[in-house]
Amino acid sequence: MGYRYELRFSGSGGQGMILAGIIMAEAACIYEDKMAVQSQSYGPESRGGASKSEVVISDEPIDYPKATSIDCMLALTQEACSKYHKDIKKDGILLVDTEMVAEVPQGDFKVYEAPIIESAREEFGKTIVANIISLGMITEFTGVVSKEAIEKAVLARVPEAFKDLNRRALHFGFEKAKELKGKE
Amino acid sequence: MGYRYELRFSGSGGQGMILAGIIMAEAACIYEDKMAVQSQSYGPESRGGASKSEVVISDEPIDYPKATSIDCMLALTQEACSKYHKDIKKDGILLVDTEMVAEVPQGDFKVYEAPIIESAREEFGKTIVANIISLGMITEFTGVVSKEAIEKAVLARVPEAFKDLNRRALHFGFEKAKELKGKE
Amino acid sequence: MSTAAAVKKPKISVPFDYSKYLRKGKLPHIWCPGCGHGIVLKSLLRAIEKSGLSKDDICMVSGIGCSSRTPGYVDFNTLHTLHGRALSYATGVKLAKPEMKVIVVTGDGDALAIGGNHFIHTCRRNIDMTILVYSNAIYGMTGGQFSPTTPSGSYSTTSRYGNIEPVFDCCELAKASGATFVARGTAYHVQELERIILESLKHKGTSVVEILDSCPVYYGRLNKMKSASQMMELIEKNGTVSVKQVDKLPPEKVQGKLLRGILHKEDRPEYCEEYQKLIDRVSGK
Amino acid sequence: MSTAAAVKKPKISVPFDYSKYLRKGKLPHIWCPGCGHGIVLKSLLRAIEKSGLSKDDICMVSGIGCSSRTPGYVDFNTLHTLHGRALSYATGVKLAKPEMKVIVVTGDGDALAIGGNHFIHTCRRNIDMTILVYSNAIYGMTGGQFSPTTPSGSYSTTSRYGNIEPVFDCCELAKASGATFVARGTAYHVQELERIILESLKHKGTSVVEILDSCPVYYGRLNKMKSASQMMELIEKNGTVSVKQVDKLPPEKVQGKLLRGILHKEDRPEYCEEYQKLIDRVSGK
Amino acid sequence: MAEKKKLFMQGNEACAEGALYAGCRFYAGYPITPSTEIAEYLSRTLPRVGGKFIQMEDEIASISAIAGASLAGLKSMTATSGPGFSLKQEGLGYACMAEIPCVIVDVMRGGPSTGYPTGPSQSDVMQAKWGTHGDHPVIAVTPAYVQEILHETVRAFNLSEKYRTPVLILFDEIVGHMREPVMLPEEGELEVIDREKPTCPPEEYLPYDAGYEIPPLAAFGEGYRFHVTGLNHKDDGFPTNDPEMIQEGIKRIIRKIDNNKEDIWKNEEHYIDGAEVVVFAYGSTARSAKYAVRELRKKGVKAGLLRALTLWPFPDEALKDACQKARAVVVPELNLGQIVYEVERLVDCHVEGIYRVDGEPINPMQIMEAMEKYS
Amino acid sequence: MAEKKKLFMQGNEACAEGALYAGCRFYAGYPITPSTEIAEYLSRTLPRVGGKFIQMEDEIASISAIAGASLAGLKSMTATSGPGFSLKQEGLGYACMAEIPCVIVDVMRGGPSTGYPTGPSQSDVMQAKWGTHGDHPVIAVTPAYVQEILHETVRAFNLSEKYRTPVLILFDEIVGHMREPVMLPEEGELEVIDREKPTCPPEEYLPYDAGYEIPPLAAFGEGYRFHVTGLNHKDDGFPTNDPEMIQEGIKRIIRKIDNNKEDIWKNEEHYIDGAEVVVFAYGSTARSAKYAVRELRKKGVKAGLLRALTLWPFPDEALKDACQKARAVVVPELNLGQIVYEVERLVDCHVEGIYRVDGEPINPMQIMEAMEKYS
Amino acid sequence: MTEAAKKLPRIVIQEKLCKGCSICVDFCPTNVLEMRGPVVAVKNLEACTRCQLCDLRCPDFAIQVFD
Amino acid sequence: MTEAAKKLPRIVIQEKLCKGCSICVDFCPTNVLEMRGPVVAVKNLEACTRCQLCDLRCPDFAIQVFD
Ligand SMILES: Cc1ncc(C[n+]2csc(CCOP(=O)(O)OP(=O)(O)O)c2C)c(N)n1
Ligand SMILES: Cc1ncc(C[n+]2csc(CCOP(=O)(O)OP(=O)(O)O)c2C)c(N)n1
Ligand code: SF4
Ligand code: SF4
Ligand code: SF4
Ligand code: SF4
Ligand code: SF4
Ligand code: SF4
Ligand SMILES: [Mg+2]
Ligand SMILES: [Mg+2]
Repeated sequence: MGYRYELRFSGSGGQGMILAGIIMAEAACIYEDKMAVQSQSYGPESRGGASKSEVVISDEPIDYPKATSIDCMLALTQEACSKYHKDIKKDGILLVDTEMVAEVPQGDFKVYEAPIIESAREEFGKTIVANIISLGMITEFTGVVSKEAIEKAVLARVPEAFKDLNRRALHFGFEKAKELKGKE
Repeated sequence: MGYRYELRFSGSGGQGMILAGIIMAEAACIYEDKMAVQSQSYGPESRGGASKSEVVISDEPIDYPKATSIDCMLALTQEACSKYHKDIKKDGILLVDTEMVAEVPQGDFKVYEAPIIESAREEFGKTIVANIISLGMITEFTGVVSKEAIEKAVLARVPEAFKDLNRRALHFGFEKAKELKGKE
Repeated sequence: MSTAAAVKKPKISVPFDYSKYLRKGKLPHIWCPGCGHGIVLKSLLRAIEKSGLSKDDICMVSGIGCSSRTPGYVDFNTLHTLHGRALSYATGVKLAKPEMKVIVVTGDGDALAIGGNHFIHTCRRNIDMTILVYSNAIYGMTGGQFSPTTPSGSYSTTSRYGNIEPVFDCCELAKASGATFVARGTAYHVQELERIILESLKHKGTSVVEILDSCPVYYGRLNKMKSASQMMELIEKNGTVSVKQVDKLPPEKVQGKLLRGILHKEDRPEYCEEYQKLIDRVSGK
Repeated sequence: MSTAAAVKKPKISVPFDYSKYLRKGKLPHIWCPGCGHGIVLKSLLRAIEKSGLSKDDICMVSGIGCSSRTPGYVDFNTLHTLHGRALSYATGVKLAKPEMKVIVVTGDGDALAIGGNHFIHTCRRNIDMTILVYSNAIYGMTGGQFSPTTPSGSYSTTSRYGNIEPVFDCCELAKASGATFVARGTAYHVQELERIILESLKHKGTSVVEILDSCPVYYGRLNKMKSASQMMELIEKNGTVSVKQVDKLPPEKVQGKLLRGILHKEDRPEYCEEYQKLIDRVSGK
Repeated sequence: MAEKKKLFMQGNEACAEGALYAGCRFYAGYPITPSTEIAEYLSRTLPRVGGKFIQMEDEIASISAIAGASLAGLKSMTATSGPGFSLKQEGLGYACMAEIPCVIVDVMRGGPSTGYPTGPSQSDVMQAKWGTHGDHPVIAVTPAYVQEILHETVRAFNLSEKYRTPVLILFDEIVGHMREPVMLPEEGELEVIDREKPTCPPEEYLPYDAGYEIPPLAAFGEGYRFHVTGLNHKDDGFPTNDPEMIQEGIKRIIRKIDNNKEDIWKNEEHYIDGAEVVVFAYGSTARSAKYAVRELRKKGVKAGLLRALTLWPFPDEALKDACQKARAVVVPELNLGQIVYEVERLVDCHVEGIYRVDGEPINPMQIMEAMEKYS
Repeated sequence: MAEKKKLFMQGNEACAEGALYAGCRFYAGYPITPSTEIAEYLSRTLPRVGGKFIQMEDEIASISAIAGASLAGLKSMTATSGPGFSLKQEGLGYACMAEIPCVIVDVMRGGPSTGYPTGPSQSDVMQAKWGTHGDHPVIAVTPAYVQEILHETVRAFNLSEKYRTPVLILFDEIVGHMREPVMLPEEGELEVIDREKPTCPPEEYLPYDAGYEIPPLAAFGEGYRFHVTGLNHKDDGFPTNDPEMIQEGIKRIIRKIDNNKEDIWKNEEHYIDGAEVVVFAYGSTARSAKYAVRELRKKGVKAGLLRALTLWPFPDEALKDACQKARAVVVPELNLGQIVYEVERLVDCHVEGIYRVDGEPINPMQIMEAMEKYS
Repeated sequence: MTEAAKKLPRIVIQEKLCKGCSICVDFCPTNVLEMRGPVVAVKNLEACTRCQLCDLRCPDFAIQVFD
Repeated sequence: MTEAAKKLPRIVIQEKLCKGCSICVDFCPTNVLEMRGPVVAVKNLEACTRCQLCDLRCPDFAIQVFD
């Protein structure tokens, strides 16, 4: 029997959570030979409010597409974090933004805190790359896809002019995650 | 058990067949204490074409409202006559307009021919009273309602200015029918 | 009721042969005695003959109503659709086969009541088609209810005390919506109508022709018109004035009358042509 | 981006207290950063205050769309209906309770696309209500498809190659349909807008106010507008000219611009009043 | 309406009279055969009693207008036929969701599409239940006699007001255009129910208060400034994304009908006790069935009729009861088999449908023949 | 479309790709969540292949336009969601009656009314069958996977062209917005069926020739000047009042589907042989069911799944077969019980529905729990 | 007048199509036609100017005037 | 200027409501405001003319200027 790996990217509309999910899934199913499904859910407003994007990765066809027992979750806002962390499984990973998530939930899972949005702003001058930094960190933490695959997936999804920026953001994520893991 | 008397008034749209049916039914159920149902059928054009109006009279509540075994039928056009005479029952009555119905169907029923429309035109200057003349004749032939009842019903349905004309037409019908019966 | 206009030198010496355009065995049509719809149809067929259009290239589309029964009688590609939706079906036909001439025949109820939205949007897009609105100020088919063109004060089976609703000016509405050819004719002025329809057929873009005709059976009877001819005389003849004459007439002769003739004509890009340009651009043709 | 108009002597010295008209606990509203709908709402509330209307007597009706979410925030009798149908619901409310002031808030898509038929017929009847069309040239709620007011050539999620459709002039359409008060304002000219809305509320009959505002998130982004303010500047400020000034300006300054202000006003019998007369007449009152 | 009077009336006219009796004071509609006489009648009579009649630009506008008028406090109605009924589906769902009392008449004609406008049919009965998207409650009454149309129209208004939901009246062209004697009921003779209005102070008013089975409904303009939406909403009427509230809201509007089936159902039974062959019928077809059953009984056949006057919610219990001893149940319909699906689902005995879509009525002979097979 | 390529696509996009593959060259629509991406995708891609995309003023205009375009010879499609689907009902009936091939997609969202626009649902499945007035044929396909949406869209076009009737594609928001890897089929890889055109001389052409099961359909503008109407018509397309012709005409359009069920049906079975508890599912819910059945089998429960890819005509035979040995059949639906009625009608074993209308998917646990009760 | 010698026009009425609306009668400029019972008939052929107006305005394709 | 002595206006910003659209900043005639991170802030209160335009154009009911 195969494995089933579940990721959830959460934040607020406009933070690129859906794109993050798509890139992760593409890394798995286009640039590696895995199966992947990405799904999402958002309020009728489609603006603001908590938004989430889920990716299930497996080596077998995936039937149930939603995350119920999450291996790794990202939360870029407090609201999203509080609303969505409950499904993280035992020994799963929760990655939160230090700046945005003040109340970090406790549980049977590992928590990493990092100033993702701040880094995006300070290091790259664009808060929007927070999602790419996150992808780098998650790849490093989980190894669910290879770094080559995620890099290809990122580059395939961003316009020419922003390729370099995003590559750097991704690698920045790899490094940050290594640091954090190192600290343990 | 009660009786069931079925009448069918047929002609073309505009000849007042529906009104004739209504008046006959009202004579039975408003001016006498019978039960009556009037129904009709016409093409989607609602203009021209064969049109029919049916009346069922009984001393009991009437469930099936359509005529299937006709006691008395009027036909003011050839088309209507040919199309609708088939349901006349044995010993029923068929009254046709001499001018309009050239091919008079034969069957187990009694046929009366009368120049109804011509009389309407010649005697009353209005072809539209053909339906009232017919009502007079049918009342005389069938006795299904009293002459008093049919007269009241006719008068209640026509505007003040035409009351006299229609009363005359009705009585003309009574007389014509008597003549025809006499000839037998 | 003879008129000055009518005694003008006759233009036609042999009768027009309508049978070329009529489907065999369909006459008599369903329209009531004196109904204007038949008169309009004849003007249309004469205009088509003059236009030189081939029968195979014409698609006639209608909605539901007495007027909308027209397509059943004529030997074109014909489409009798849903009440109010003729223009949407026609839009599909035209976009799919832009080389076809699409003619929509519709009633005042069909085009302006239930179909009002498709009417204004078709005009806005300026998609090439000729829209003939048979405007008899009544819902004929359903037995005489008032329509958006029934004059205020008039009687109908749903305005027994006199209509309190104001009317649409179909031509103004067409123009404000974007139609690039807008005209009005009547079933009384049959030869003028033929000319107007011919012009509308030649126009590229959305052309709207409002045609005043009459429903003697409902509108006529309910409004105490003695005959079809009297209706035509009162409404179509006396109720209108030609745009060509309007400037020459004293105001009191124009007051309250509807204009006849071509009321608006402009050149604007036609929808199907614009779409073709788009295809050429993006398909790399 | 400071403007001459803006430095005029301030008219307001204490801020307006909107809370009187807002339902408690509903803010922040769902509109995106920089969305013009909130600006329009504020002008409307100030106009209502000036009108002296009581909250109980106002019924606000909307369809579906971002703009149509307005009723949820305001403390009136509020009715959020179906896409395009606001005016029909409003007609029912108004006829049932003619003493109420009915205000319809609707989007360009809601009023002019799917709701176009009800729009023209409401105008025709001249039923007393104020119709505010929040015209942002896009379907905001569904994520940026072009609408009947999206300029030709503009980009949207369904016109990625530039829109080939012509636009409606909402005000022309309203007028041709019969509206007796027609005006245009913008979310940039907030005080002028307040005055226009106030006038529209005072008018008896159908009043239509087209309000140019902006959807920075969809229309803005897809059409390379840098910010909400830039959009307002380009479209609402530079794209319009006041009717009061138009005669004084050289033609090149007017060319291609939309007129702001009250564009049409006339007195015609109002529907509910006419209906009441009918009742009085036939009920023997 | 003060004096009792026998009149000879069309079904459609009786429907209009019923509406007036029930207190309907707003009608919006768009003409369509064979329902138009209802509009025509009310266009004359409503203004006489201070009510409003408006001919809208289409059927969608019509159903929207009646919902608006109802929220402003007037009992409201619209009438149509197949094509118009299809167009009204979205508006019908809105009225269900927002719990707006109103009455919608569908005088059924031959379909599908434009079909046979002057021909009778019963082919919209499943559409009445499923025509709009989403799960929603449905009440539909199916009178068969002209006098009954009047009474059932009053009942339809009562149900609508009581359960705060749209109620459908379905009959076919035959009954709509048929004329029979009608006794106009005197004032007070028939029960007339008005919607419950809130008594709480406006600040406390919750238009969708889950504490009630059927929350009271204020009228616009009377001091209760509430909000109405077709989005899933909380008990205060404002939209919600909360899964539990969404589900509970939908379930409540369905439950309010489900829990009150006994009150909503209305059936007529003829010779049902111990019937060995049962005919289940509604509308004009049931008239033929009644005739048929009576004739069969004369012949000694143990035939019985269950006639539904409430078709939705479906009379499942009455049907099961009626079929207890039955070898077969015959279902005559002026369609190609619709309600027969419900019957098949519910009974164990043999089910035979009699269908007809040729514009002619199902006559008693057809029914008798079918029933005799199982006698 | 020449080269085989693996793409990561949304369900809605796959639907659009399927349409292009099937030869769809005309799309008319009006935006509505959660179907809009289909329109957006085709607005970009259709003109590139010479096809036409038009955004109409509403849903009614959209379904009308595709019927018009189809009669002029183009394969045509529209897409919508609940409220729009309700509006399209009249036009759908017209296409059934006039036998116009076209494809209508309904990406189901929470209802009734405006409901929950971004929430998934399966509550339009009965509407798909009964939504328009009058008796009419219905074909509806219900894909559950993104790749499958592509394939089923091609199949929908094929069925539509082959049977000269509108075909519905129903899936829900979950599948519509979900992304999965998709292999674009190469040219020739999937069967693509085009409608049969007449070969007879134009004078002899009968567009509704009863001599055929499915009469060939000429395109407007190609020399066959025929007539199309939504009225009951004769085989030459012209209206008729003849009872026999009316009835025969309606029966024929229903028969052409009924007689070809075997060809139209498509089901997927998992562990059905000898299953003691069966789950009958369609659409996204079937994905959970598949997961559940697999897990149950691991636990030794004799569970089986019957998944319908054609929901209408209803797979009655497959269902009866699947339930031969079953003690119970479980029917999970994102509604309050719709298809379960069909199941109850057809099977003798116990039927249990699992319903959910809160905007959340039915998860495998819910299904497993229900099924385990009968194991 | 020498015109008297001229050939008279031929007015063809299809009685099966004529619905008796009398439009042709009422608008004939020279009073050539009349209603006879339910259909139209020619009463004064000599007066006919061949103007074709009767044909042009007949809603029923029922009357034609040949030279 | 003697105006210097005058009382300064009070600009109240509800940060919870401000969505950072910067409309008030861009259209303030005297450049009183600026964006600070995701929300607006006052940078030059002295320049404020109390014209209220920031309030009037704020879509979010987030800024008010008191005398
Ligand atoms: C959806 C729908 N609503 C209503 C009708 C009924 N109906 C048929 S024709 C018609 C009005 C026809 O009026 P108009 O278009 O003016 O045509 P006319 O008969 O006057 O030529 C109506 C209301 C219908 N067929 N379909
Ligand atoms: C019948 C129906 N069709 C389509 C939709 C989807 N829809 C919701 S809002 C909207 C357009 C909104 O545009 P507009 O009215 O301009 O408002 P805005 O969001 O731009 O303020 C659409 C198409 C719907 N809800 N109902
Ligand atoms: S009802 Fe009126 S419009 Fe219809 S055919 Fe008769 S006269 Fe003409
Ligand atoms: S999507 Fe556009 S219209 Fe809607 S709230 Fe956002 S900015 Fe405003
Ligand atoms: S051709 Fe002219 S003159 Fe002769 S009958 Fe006809 S209308 Fe009269
Ligand atoms: S106009 Fe035509 S239909 Fe009318 S009377 Fe003359 S010939 Fe007959
Ligand atoms: S009140 Fe005027 S000057 Fe002061 S901050 Fe606001 S916009 Fe600037
Ligand atoms: S205008 Fe309002 S929402 Fe925008 S930045 Fe200023 S205070 Fe914030
Ligand atoms: Mg008309
Ligand atoms: Mg908009």
